[in-house]
Amino acid sequence: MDKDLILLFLQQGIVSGMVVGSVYALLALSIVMIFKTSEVPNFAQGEIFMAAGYCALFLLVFQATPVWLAVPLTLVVAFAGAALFRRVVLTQVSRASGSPVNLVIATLGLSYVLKGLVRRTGFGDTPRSFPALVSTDGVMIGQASITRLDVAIFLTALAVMAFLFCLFAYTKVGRAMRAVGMNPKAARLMGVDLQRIHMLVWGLSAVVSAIAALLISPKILMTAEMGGIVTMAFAAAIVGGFTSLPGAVVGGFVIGIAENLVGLFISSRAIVVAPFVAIMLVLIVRPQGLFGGRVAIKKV
Amino acid sequence: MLEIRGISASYGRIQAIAGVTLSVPDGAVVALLGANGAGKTTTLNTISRLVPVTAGSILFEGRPIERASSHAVVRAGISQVPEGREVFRDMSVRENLEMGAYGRSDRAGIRQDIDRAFDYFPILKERLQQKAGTLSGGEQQMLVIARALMARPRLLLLDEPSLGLSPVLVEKIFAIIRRLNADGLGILLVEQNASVALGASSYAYILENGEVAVEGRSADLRHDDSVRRTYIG
Amino acid sequence: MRFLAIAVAAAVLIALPLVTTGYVVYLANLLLTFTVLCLGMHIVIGETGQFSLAHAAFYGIGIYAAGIAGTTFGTPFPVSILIGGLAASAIGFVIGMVALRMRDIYLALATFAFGEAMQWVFLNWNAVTGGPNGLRIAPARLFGLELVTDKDAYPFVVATAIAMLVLTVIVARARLGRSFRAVRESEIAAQAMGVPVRRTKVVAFGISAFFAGIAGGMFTLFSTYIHPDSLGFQTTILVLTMVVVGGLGSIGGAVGGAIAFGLISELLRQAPSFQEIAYGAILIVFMMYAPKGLFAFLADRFRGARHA
Amino acid sequence: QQEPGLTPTSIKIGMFAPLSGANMAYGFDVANAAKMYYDKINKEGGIHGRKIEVVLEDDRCNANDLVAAVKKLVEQDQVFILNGGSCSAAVVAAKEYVVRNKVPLVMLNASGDGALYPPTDYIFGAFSISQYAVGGAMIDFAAKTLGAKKIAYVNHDDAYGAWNLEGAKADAEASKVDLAVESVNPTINDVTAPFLKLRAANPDALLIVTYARPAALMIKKAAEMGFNKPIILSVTGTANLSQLMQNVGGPDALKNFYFQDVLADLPGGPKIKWVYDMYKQSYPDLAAKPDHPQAYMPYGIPSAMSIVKALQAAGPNPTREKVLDAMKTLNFDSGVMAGPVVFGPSERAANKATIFIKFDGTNQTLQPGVYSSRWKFKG
Amino acid sequence: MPELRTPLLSVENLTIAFGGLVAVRDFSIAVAPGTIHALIGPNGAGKSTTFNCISRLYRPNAGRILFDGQDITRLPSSAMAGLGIARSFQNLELFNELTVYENILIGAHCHCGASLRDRLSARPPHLAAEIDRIIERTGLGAYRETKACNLDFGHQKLLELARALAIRPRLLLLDEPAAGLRNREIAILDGLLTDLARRDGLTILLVEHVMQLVMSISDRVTVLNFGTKIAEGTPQEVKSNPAVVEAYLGKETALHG
Ligand SMILES: Nc1ncnc2c1ncn2[C@@H]1O[C@H](COP(=O)(O)OP(=O)(O)OP(=O)(O)O)[C@@H](O)[C@H]1O
Ligand SMILES: Nc1ncnc2c1ncn2[C@@H]1O[C@H](COP(=O)(O)OP(=O)(O)OP(=O)(O)O)[C@@H](O)[C@H]1O
Ligand SMILES: [Mg+2]
Ligand SMILES: [Mg+2]
Repeated sequence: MDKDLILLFLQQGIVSGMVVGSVYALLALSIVMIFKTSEVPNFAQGEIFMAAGYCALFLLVFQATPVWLAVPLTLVVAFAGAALFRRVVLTQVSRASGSPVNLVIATLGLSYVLKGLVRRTGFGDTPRSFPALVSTDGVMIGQASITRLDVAIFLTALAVMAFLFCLFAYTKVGRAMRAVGMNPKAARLMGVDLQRIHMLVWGLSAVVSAIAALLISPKILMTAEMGGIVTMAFAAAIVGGFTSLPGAVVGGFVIGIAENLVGLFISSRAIVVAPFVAIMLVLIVRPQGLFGGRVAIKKV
Repeated sequence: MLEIRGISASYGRIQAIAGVTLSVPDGAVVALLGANGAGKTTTLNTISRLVPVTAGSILFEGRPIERASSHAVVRAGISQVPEGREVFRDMSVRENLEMGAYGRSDRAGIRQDIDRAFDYFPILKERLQQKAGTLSGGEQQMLVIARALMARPRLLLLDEPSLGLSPVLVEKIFAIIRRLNADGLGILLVEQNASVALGASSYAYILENGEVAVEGRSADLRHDDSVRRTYIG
Repeated sequence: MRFLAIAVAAAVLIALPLVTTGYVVYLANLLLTFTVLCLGMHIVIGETGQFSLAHAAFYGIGIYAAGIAGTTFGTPFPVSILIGGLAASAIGFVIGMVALRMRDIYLALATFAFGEAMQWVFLNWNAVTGGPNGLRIAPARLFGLELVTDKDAYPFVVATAIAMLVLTVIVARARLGRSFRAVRESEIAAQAMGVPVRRTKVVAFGISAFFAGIAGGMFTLFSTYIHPDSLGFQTTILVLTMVVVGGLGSIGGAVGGAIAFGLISELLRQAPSFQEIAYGAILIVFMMYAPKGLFAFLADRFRGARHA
Repeated sequence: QQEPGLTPTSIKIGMFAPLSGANMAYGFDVANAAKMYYDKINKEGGIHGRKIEVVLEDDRCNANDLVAAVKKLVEQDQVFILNGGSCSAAVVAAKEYVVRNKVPLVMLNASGDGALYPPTDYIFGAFSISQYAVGGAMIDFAAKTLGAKKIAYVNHDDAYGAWNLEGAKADAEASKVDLAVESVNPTINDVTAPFLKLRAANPDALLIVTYARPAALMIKKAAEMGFNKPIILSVTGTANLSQLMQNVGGPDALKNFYFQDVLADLPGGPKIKWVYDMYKQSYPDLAAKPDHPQAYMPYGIPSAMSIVKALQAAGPNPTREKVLDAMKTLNFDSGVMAGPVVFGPSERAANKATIFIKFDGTNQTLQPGVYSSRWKFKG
Repeated sequence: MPELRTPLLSVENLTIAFGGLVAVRDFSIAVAPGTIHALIGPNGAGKSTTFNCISRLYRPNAGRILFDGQDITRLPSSAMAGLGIARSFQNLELFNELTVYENILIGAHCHCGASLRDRLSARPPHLAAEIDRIIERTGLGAYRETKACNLDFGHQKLLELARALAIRPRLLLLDEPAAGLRNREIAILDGLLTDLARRDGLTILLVEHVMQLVMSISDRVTVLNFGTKIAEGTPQEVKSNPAVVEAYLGKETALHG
């Protein structure tokens, strides 16, 4: 391989990797949010993302709803649906057992239900996309070419991350969200309305996923199976330490770039396995993930 | 200000308290004593609505709260210092205190109350940015008490506040209790050290196997030999 | 009560091949295989409180190892099964030693990554696994005996499953099982009681991989073909679901979950259009109203009925 | 000895296909098509006075479930013949079982090459097309019609991909063209890497032999990166052309674009209209749903036709052996597929013929000629 | 004279810091065999941290820990039980979902016998009598089959002690065993600890804020403040040490406690 080609590959691989990584990052942010407040890895996040996408698709393409209405409507539906699930189902699950595994299995149940529902509509068979919300004209970054939409995706991921970071670190609600995750009993004694916080977290997380779905349907196309991308989001979250919001975004980039560089310099066949090798490497070197705090010995 | 009438509560099949009736008059310190496992903590937790009541009623300032949610109870003005040092482990001392003021939005007042907490427990000021989970046992206990006060409650439920504190600090805690009480705060005090508790309170209840076995003015109980022998030991 | 249950189970197991078709026996073989997978999962999650999301990978290692041993080298099947179990547990120990430096969620996710990576290896190591073309497995052999049909394999599948069940009970009751539970409940206290926490976790992980490998070996008794598609995360999740639905933390739950859920899944094939929704709904309802698992739920009802 | 599944008035056919879950699109309507064809035969009086009775099972495209379905059909329902399988890797899992039990298995639309080569007496398939032929025909077309000397080839990293690549390699060798191959996973999200590598090989044409989603991503990426050589898409990715146009971001991306097909006519063309009409009539509810009939629906017809023809040929007292003998000599034009169904003493793959169509986003232009592969099974 | 015998445990010049905070500084203590040695001091003085260093949960920055003459500073935490060092935890570290009996049985982890039968048995018969005795001594008889998490706080503290006893320790490190107990239970604990030291020859290092217990049973008391030793001696000596009264006891306790 000559030098120019390597240079081109590197540039394009990294730039495109960051864009796809942004998608992973957005989903990873949704996952990390929920995990921080309830120690539950939400297995339905991918399907929430998928269902939100189909909701928008239905409004935009099949009902010809104008964009300015369809987008907020989708976000509202996502918020309400997720909050309702948290309120109705998970409240009962945690009241009944309290074991996080049970909550995880319940989210798994949700993922099947959502997939089944979307398939019942009959829209799920063909890969689809709706018109890009941002123009797809090309932009050059060095020798790498991407589209305006790609830039928008990238910036959105950063903005969402910044928003969530500030929310968690600097606001009262955000502090309550963390408190609920750390010690729900004490949080109740402080007067925190657990239900509301949980619903808010789930709702917000669904909104973030919905934004991701709106932005990237032209990028990865929608199918009833698109929720499978959540695996990459989990990978991103792990690499980033699983509780860190900036970690999730950086993790997304790492995974996206790793996929491309492995594809370019090793083999296209190895693209699928790259994220998992990345996870293993990161965890072996830094068992708590890139941004996870030091695994402190519990003080007794 | 607090009226509890015949409440019962159970954990699954185990009945922890059965028909407990007690009251905390306005601005009084009332002690709740009893052996280990008598149901003292459970009683406090029914008031804070962490444990559901199966029978009976709880009135706070005349309003029934036995069906309210736990956050509504806190809003209504009842704070609890739970047993077992329930701090937010990964939050700093400051954040823990701020969580105590969750229901409030008067920034100036909160800042003032944080300063007051440091007044009570200067060590907390030195540990301000330390994660609460790494504090020493006694430091955590101080933090939990200070945190409960951050809500500016009208009624404070104290579950063994002196537990794990050095003798000097125990003295100080009771001094603080007296001071708070003098400012009009009602206090329901659960305490193992019966003589101290009776000394600090005006009225006391003694629980046995989930029921009120004895009640009376603290001063009387303190000098009642049979009570001493049977319940205080 | 317990004696009755065992008697009924024994009667069903014996009667099954006599009164039903090979199809039912095939299902029974498959369910028993999954039962052993569930027992392995139970040891690591239920007893030790550690997550392992690489179960399908160890199962796969067991299948390929046993399958290749039997098919290419013609080893008698008890040996092949053992090879499957040992191969899986050897890799399990190694992975355990690396992964168990991490805690809870990280461990779960690291094993998840390993599982995915393993599936990729199965798919791409053409020379050994046949890659995407899958691997043909010759009928299991023992001296003159050749297991061709499901009914041929059935007694041996049952025997292996029972052996593994007994092994689980022994491990759980023994000192080792106690140290697993101690680690689950409090690592710090376990350490103070003299339980070497890290080694205990590695052992639990290795044993659980061994079970998965044995399950893989069982699979080769009645199956003729394996494809990497069956060895993905879905399978791990299925096993996890079985264990939780049956009742996390109890051996009966692990066994019952495997059987109940295997049957539900097979019955759902008859209602294809609502299958996913029904499947998801069952999971949700179970978690909402029978969180301690099917068996605790039934036992409660039973007790309630007697009291009433 | 009584043949299973046979009464004086009926004959039982066991069908299985993915009726649920992720892979439903590959088989649900294909099974429906076969069923409606059997219904038609029944309405016309059945076969030698016997009505066809269909038992349908969901195989979930998963090896364990498929084997369970097959065993149920054979042992519990006692069917006479099996007609099922839409997913190649899963259907291969049933191979040993049906051969050992001597049950005829006529696949639905699975290419199933893994079960067809080496040939057995009992298994017939590739009614849509053999994957070996898919890959070979693509190369044949690119080399002959477009004069490509260096060809970029994207396929899947699964069994499908392995088979079509083998066919492609055979034809590349025969036509003396260079191949640059990238194998990707069907779940790929970013095709930048394989695309850049293929472009770097400076090919004369880009051949995409994947499902619809990776294919659309690839075509889109090519347009974004200003790639202007011909792009040819295999039949595996052509399920919905108007959607494809939207997915690649509009007609601009299709300036130099061809796709492969295995039907006898352009999609929606007059030759195969009857299939779609029949579907509408048989399943009015389904037909009203979006995306129905699913793209592969017509592939169910030739497989059902073959079974009916073989049963007719086996005479009024059919046995499995007689039907199998008849299957082996089938040679007829279904009118649905590009090529005839031809089996032979050692030939179990029904269809190997493909056509190519130029598509600019709205217009489809049939390219002259029928293409196949020069790949041969070497025992 | 306990001082003359070689100490069972001696901590030499222990120092440990967390970030900038030096929790324990150059601290030494020698615990004579068969004695009850109390370690007291204000909250945050570094008592639990010292315990954590001895039981090897924390790695000290400097200093040595000798047990029975052997340097244990670098041994793993799980080796302590085998040596005969048991501890309890101030904030409770029970095996919550297990019963009282099982909790204690795990305490006996190192004594599960060599025979296969003993190792495989759910309730090893050779331990039964010993465990029964521990349960009886700690007053947990009514709760044998109760899950630890369902006990009230006081009984949980007792279970901590019972479990530690099952290790058959030579050295018992108790972190606030009396916290949460009533006077009556404290009196029982008083008797039990004295008994263990006097009759069974156990060595006990005790961290406790309940002075009534400390002063009545300790042979020796060491006082820690801000991580350094400020006094050591008999209970009487310590009680009248003005520095201790100032920093820790307070006037009232010094007078009445
Ligand atoms: N979570 C629980 N599950 C089951 N039983 C419980 C639970 N919590 C407490 N109990 C039981 O309820 C009874 C009352 O317990 P409670 O904690 O109220 O006692 P207490 O008076 O506070 O005792 P202590 O002074 O030791 O803290 C005890 O018998 C205890 O075993
Ligand atoms: N892991 C840690 N990280 C940071 N600081 C720590 C850590 N562990 C202990 N400390 C600090 O070290 C000091 C000593 O703590 P330690 O727990 O030893 O006190 P203690 O003497 O046991 O007090 P108490 O009687 O209140 O339990 C405390 O100020 C505490 O905040
Ligand atoms: Mg209590
Ligand atoms: Mg301490």
